[in-house]
Amino acid sequence: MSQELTHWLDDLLEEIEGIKIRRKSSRRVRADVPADALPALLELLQGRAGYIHLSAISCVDWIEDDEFELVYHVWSYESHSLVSAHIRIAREPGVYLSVYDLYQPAGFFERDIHEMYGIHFEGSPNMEKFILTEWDGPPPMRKEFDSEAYVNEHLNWQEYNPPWLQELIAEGGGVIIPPEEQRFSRKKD
Amino acid sequence: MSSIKQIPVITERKGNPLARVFDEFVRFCRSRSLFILHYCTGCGAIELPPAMTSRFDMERLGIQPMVSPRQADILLITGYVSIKTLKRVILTYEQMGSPKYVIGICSCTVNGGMYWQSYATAKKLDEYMPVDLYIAGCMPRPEAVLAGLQKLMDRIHSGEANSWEDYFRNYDYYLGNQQKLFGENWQTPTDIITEAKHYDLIGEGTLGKHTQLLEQHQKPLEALDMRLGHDLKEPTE
Amino acid sequence: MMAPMELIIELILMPLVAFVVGMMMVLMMRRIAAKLQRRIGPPFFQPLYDIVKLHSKQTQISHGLIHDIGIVMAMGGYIAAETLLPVPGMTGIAEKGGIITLLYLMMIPSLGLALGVGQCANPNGSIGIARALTAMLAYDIPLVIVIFGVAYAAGTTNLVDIIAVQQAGGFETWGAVQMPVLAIAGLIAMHASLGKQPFEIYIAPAEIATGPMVEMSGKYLGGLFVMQCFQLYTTSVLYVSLFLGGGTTWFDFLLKSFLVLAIPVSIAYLFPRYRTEDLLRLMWKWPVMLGLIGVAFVL
Amino acid sequence: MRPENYEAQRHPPSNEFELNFGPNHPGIEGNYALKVKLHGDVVVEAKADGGYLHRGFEKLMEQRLWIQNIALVPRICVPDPSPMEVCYAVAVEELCGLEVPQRAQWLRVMQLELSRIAAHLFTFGGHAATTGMYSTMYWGVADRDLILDLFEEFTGGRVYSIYNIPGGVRRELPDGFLQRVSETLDYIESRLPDYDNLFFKNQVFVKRAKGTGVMSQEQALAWGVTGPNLRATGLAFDVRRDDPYLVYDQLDFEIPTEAHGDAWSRTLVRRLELVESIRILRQVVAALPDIAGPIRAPIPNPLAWNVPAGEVYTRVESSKGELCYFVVSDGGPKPYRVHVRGPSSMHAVQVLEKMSVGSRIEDIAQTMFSLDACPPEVDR
Amino acid sequence: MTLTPLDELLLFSGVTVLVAMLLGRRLPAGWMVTILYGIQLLALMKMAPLGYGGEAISSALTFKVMGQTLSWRFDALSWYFALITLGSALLSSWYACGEWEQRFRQSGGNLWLFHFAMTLNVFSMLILLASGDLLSLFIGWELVSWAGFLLMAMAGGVATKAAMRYITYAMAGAMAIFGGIALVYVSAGSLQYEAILTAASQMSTAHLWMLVILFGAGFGIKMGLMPFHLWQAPAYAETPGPGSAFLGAISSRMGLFAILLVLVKLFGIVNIDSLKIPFTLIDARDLLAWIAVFTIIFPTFTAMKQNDARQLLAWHGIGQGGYMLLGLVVADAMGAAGGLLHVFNHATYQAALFMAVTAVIHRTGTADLNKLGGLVVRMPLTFMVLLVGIIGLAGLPPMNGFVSKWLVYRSLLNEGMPLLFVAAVIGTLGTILSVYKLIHNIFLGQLRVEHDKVKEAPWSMMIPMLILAAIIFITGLLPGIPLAWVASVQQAVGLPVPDYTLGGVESASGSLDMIWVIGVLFAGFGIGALIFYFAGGRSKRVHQLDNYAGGHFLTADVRYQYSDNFYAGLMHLIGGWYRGSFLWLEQSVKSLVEFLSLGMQGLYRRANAEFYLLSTALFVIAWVVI
Repeated sequence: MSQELTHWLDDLLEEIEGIKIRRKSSRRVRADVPADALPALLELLQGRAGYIHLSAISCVDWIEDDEFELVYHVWSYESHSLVSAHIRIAREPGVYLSVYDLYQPAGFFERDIHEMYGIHFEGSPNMEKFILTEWDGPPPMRKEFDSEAYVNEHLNWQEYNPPWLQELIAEGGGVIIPPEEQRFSRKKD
Repeated sequence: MSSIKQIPVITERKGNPLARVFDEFVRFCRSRSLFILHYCTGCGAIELPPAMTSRFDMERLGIQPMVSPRQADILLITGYVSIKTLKRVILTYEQMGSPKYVIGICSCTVNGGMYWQSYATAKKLDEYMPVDLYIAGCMPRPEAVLAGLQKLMDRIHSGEANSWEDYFRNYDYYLGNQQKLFGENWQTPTDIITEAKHYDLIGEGTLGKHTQLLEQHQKPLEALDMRLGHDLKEPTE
Repeated sequence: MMAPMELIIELILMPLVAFVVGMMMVLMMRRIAAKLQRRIGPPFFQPLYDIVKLHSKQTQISHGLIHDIGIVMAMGGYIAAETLLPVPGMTGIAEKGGIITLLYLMMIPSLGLALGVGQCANPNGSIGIARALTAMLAYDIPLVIVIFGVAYAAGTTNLVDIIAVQQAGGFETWGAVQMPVLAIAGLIAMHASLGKQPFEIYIAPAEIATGPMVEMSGKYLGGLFVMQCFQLYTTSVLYVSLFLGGGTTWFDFLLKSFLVLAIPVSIAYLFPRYRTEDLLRLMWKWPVMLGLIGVAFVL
Repeated sequence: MRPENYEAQRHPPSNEFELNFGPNHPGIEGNYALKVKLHGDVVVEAKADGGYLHRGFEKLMEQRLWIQNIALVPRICVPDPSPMEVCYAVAVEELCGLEVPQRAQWLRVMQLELSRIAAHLFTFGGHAATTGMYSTMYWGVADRDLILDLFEEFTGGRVYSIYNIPGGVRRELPDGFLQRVSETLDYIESRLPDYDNLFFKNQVFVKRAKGTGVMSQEQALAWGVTGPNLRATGLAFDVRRDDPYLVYDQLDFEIPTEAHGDAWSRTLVRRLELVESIRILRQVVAALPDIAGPIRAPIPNPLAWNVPAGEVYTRVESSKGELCYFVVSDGGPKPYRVHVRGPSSMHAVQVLEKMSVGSRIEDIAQTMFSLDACPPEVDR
Repeated sequence: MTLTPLDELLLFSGVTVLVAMLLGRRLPAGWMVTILYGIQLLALMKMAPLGYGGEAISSALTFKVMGQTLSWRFDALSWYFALITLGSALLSSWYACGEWEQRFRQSGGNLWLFHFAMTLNVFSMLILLASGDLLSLFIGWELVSWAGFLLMAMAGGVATKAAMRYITYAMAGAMAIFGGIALVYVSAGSLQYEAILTAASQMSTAHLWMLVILFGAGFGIKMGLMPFHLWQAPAYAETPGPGSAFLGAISSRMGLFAILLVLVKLFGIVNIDSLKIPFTLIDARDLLAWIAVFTIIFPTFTAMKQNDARQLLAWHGIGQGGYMLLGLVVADAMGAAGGLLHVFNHATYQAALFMAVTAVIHRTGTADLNKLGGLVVRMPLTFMVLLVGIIGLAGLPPMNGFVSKWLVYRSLLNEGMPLLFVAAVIGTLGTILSVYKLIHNIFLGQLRVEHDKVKEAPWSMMIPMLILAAIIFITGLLPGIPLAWVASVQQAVGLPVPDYTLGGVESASGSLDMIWVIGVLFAGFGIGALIFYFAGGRSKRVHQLDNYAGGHFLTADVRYQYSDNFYAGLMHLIGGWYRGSFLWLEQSVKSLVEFLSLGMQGLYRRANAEFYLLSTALFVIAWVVI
């Protein structure tokens, strides 16, 4: 059944120009679309093919190409298949359209991507910060943000060997485990 | 009955045997009745319900969970503290009533644990507040938690668990670390310096350049005292 | 008229006894909970440890004078109420007040607590107090019906006389035997007045973060713990005095009190809490109906 | 940073007031907050506030080796960590084209279903505690501990088992373990009537839970609700059956549904799923002795393992709903991008906000716990 | 002609009216009037033996109109009510002097009218209380109604509307009374009390029924009894501060006085008891008792819903009237004593409560319970007065309200009336709920930022409030003082007298000794304080924003005060009943009464207050003469 439906899907998708379809498995379809064609694609998928569940919106930062890749994963409860629609947008200024009108879950994902990558979604109901409300650095998930350097600058974590740990080690406890026990825990006899 | 308040936790005077017995009794009671704050700061909190409930039953040691920081004695930092949480943890810690004890559960509180690279979590808990006891592990088993709590009980009984005094005595150090992380105009509603004076716990490290910085920014929240108001200006209407 | 010295000793002893017995009742309650929940439960002196520890806290956070006075009123109201509650060998000033006065004195702690919590300026506390007063409206109506019935049957509001009437003919003249319907209504009302599940609407940690207790620290919370001891004692002893013939000896008095208290406490740990309006509906329906039927038998 | 404002001129003229639910609040699951505006006791506005558990997992995973991340992923959802490992391992295997041995797949199913039982028992306890019935919590958590004991023996870890590696599982079963699994299952099954009497059939609880936090099927679909919460609105959808992974297509189980979409239905669906999980586990216990073979496929040196470039989207049914991993590799030793889509990222934010408005203050906690929202999944 | 003490009293009262009328525009008029009230009170004290069983004192002045002798006299009953009237007038007037007066003038109030209306009210009430026959009673009654109208209407706007409503009701009541008087005249041939007393025992049942209904309705309207209670709360609440304290304390009790005089004293409660309603088990006395009980419950629960402090108190004023009537109707020694004692107690705490609320309005400019909060730190003495007042109002020990309510309960218990008893208790519990809302929303909780600079009420307002608070407490501690007066009132109207002591009542079936109860209560507080202050450490005060909020930081610009829909849980159950039964009742009674009096209302709608005064005088004289 699902085979038939997805072939029908292939026909359907041909209606959109510039789309590239790759069938990865019986239940996974990858579609590469131009950025401006995505809303039309999603509308089509939702309205005519039953892809009513937006599973996730993922963002990938291709810093070398100076592009963001946005991936919309939509699932159909009828044909039991998942279409991942990939688009690429320019890293600067990093603005794209919201699909909240079509899929309400997009509200959360767009908000999340906004604070993690700094992409602004036009028309999204809530672009306030959610997780990083008290963070004033750059969007942390961008590739140029070096987490380790940030930590080295702001926080102390190295060379932590407090007296109580030394005592514990002196007593024979703590982190020192004989090498033969390091790989697997005790065997049952 | 003489006032308990007047008797410090660790007393050097051996004069009045009755007072010594009484003092001992109070310390004993403190060690046998511990209220844990019900605040799941991190993933280690998942091992607290087993420790509380039927299998390990914390209540047989006189330990029970409490809801608000005012009621609690122990602040369990169960794992990593993200910076956003750390602010709340410090607020909560300052709202708790002394003597208060902090237990750092899980490795993350010791040195950041497996999140050592993370931009979002604080690494060394004892830079921001005095910690009485660490229970290392990822995550420590309920038995370990209970063993740690028993160790704390012993320390309370013997009078060693007085790190809360350290927060007042070395406030400048803790505040400095907090300011480094949260920015220069960081403040909480609690006025620690006045409180330190209240307990007579002003130490050499209480005041310093960080507290000076605080005083520049702070709008101290003084308690609304009851007054007849004759020294005030005309009411605004 | 007894000698004044003797009276003063009684007045001091009665709250003291109430406090000690109340602590044991708290212990019993926690032990019953532990048994139902398949665990061991707290040690014997745990209530004492808690109270001493709370009073010995270094920080006592106050939101103002009324916060202090509220706790004093809460404790003091119960201390006063204990002297109106006769125990074997001691009647205190029970004859000077009677049961209506006792009932009203038992509202003083609620009012005190309400004032104290009010000044904390915590919305959780205010909601808790609003709910506690609503609960009082719910359970006091059946309670006064029951008390009306008992007092009318005994022909007096004097608790000493009510107990004497019941003790006159042994087991058969007990209130519970003479007025079984009223006794059942009274038990339900008593359960609700303890504020345990399913009637625990005003503590409700998951909803309003322990409501009235939310800003209580140190001796303030300690005062509430003391108040709880008194509350358990007062409620169960009042029930024993009204329906189970009081006590002739300390042994049977305490036995009855603990047994009576064990009933609601055992039920409590098997139920979640009601919503406020469900509590009201329940209390205004069943115990009130039973109480009125019981009163009709008495009249 | 001065966190908040301590000076103001006037108060707003509105009669509404604000109440903070959490992060330090027993009515909230984990370290999470809900800021509600109330009129009387009715919520007029609810605003979820997350990020208290944010550790930057997705960033951390980009900085670590493929194999190292196995230790990191279970920490994303604390009450139900096993699906996280499996989902990640499956994703890496798909990227590499690794064929996982049959025995390893069956072992993974066992791990997943044990974890599901543990998570559901925990949820019942939490849900009961929000309504004030602590006995269920005490029992549920204690019985969950028996499963944690099994985990400890089985994988070496009580909570975080870190049992999977790409290509298979880490350890063979201990001797007589299946016997002990059966015994534990028997015990839990024998306890179910007690739970029913204490909790699921308790009239006071039923009164509280029925009609609380209602959502219709249309709303659930529009809001992106998944898992037991979706099944409680009457739609029989389960990733295990409809988008099968591992060996779930060889197992016989049913998908329980309920019609009303309220807290009561959601709890009941979990209760019925518990039975189904036990049924699956019995099949696994019966089948495992006959399935011989290795427990993991050979993989290259994990410290110098370049996974082929590509991207993959894997889905697993966790106890809370649909859990997905989007993994992108650029052919290097570390993942280029991992996106974790936890089921709670829907339930705890938008759905909770929408369902809270118009409900009453006593139902907020119950709504959250009946949705079984897991904040660390949201915050990552 | 020699002046009797009664004449002196009435003379002084008349002089007060004149002084207020002539000098009322000057600023010290308030103080002068206050002093004159004091003199009147002294004159009343000259008749103090009345309060302890002395002989009645008549006025030297008598008229003869159409063969009827108009005479005035004072007995224990009149003296008791006059004491309350003058006491509350004195304190209210004192309260009005000073800052309140200045503020009142600045905000455009007519101070002359206020003083004049107050003095006129007092004078007319004294005339009413002194009435020696039914005709003089009626004249007094009309005077009181119109004087009250003047005071209520003076604030203008909403107040005028409320007052119009009041006068509509009052005129309807006056007609009923007039009809009753006519009926009495027909059967007894005279309007003298002695003649009626003898005639009453021979009246037929139908006749008696008629009289009970006419007089009951007429006086009940003034008292705000159940179906006729709707005018009272808005009318009293809108009266300017001290005026509402005075009206709330005593005005509607004139209805009770008349009921006592006519129904209890003249017709006799035994006669009323014999009036059976056919086919039911209740008689007229039960009917009155049930009216009393509904008067307790419905207004009390309406009060709980109010969001304006003055409205809340005014509704309670109606509800508390029910206790008085209930006690009187039970009519055994304890019940009657309780009812009568409650008149005194109610006057004290109601005046104190209105004054405290007025002080809050004076300082903050609002009585809206949703716009206040946390004022205890800024107005602690006012808080204390309000606290004492609400404990009295709720009827909890150690304040005086407890004693009178205890007596009422006790009598219901003795008589075996469980339903009435339970209903009375429901009223008390409702009162506790609603007064906690009052004190919480004004004084407790979060202090609004705009009220940070608020000061305590000025001493000119504070002292009368403190005096009242002291009276509330002392009469709670030593209820024997007012019980002595009450006992002589009971003797005067022919009711049994309880066995009272200084500290309470003695009875074989359970007695009350407030000295012991309060002693023990305060000893308990003392021990509690001892434990609290000495066993625990020193407290540390914290700011309100240093508060538990689930670990959040609180901010000053957000409202955290839970005030609106305070008993939301309760309202989920009974909220629908309000919309259902309460409103239905209100609407139906209102439409009935207002339809009947539509024409009358239309007559007075466009005139001003002075015109009313003039026309009232003319109207009354014309009515009496014709």
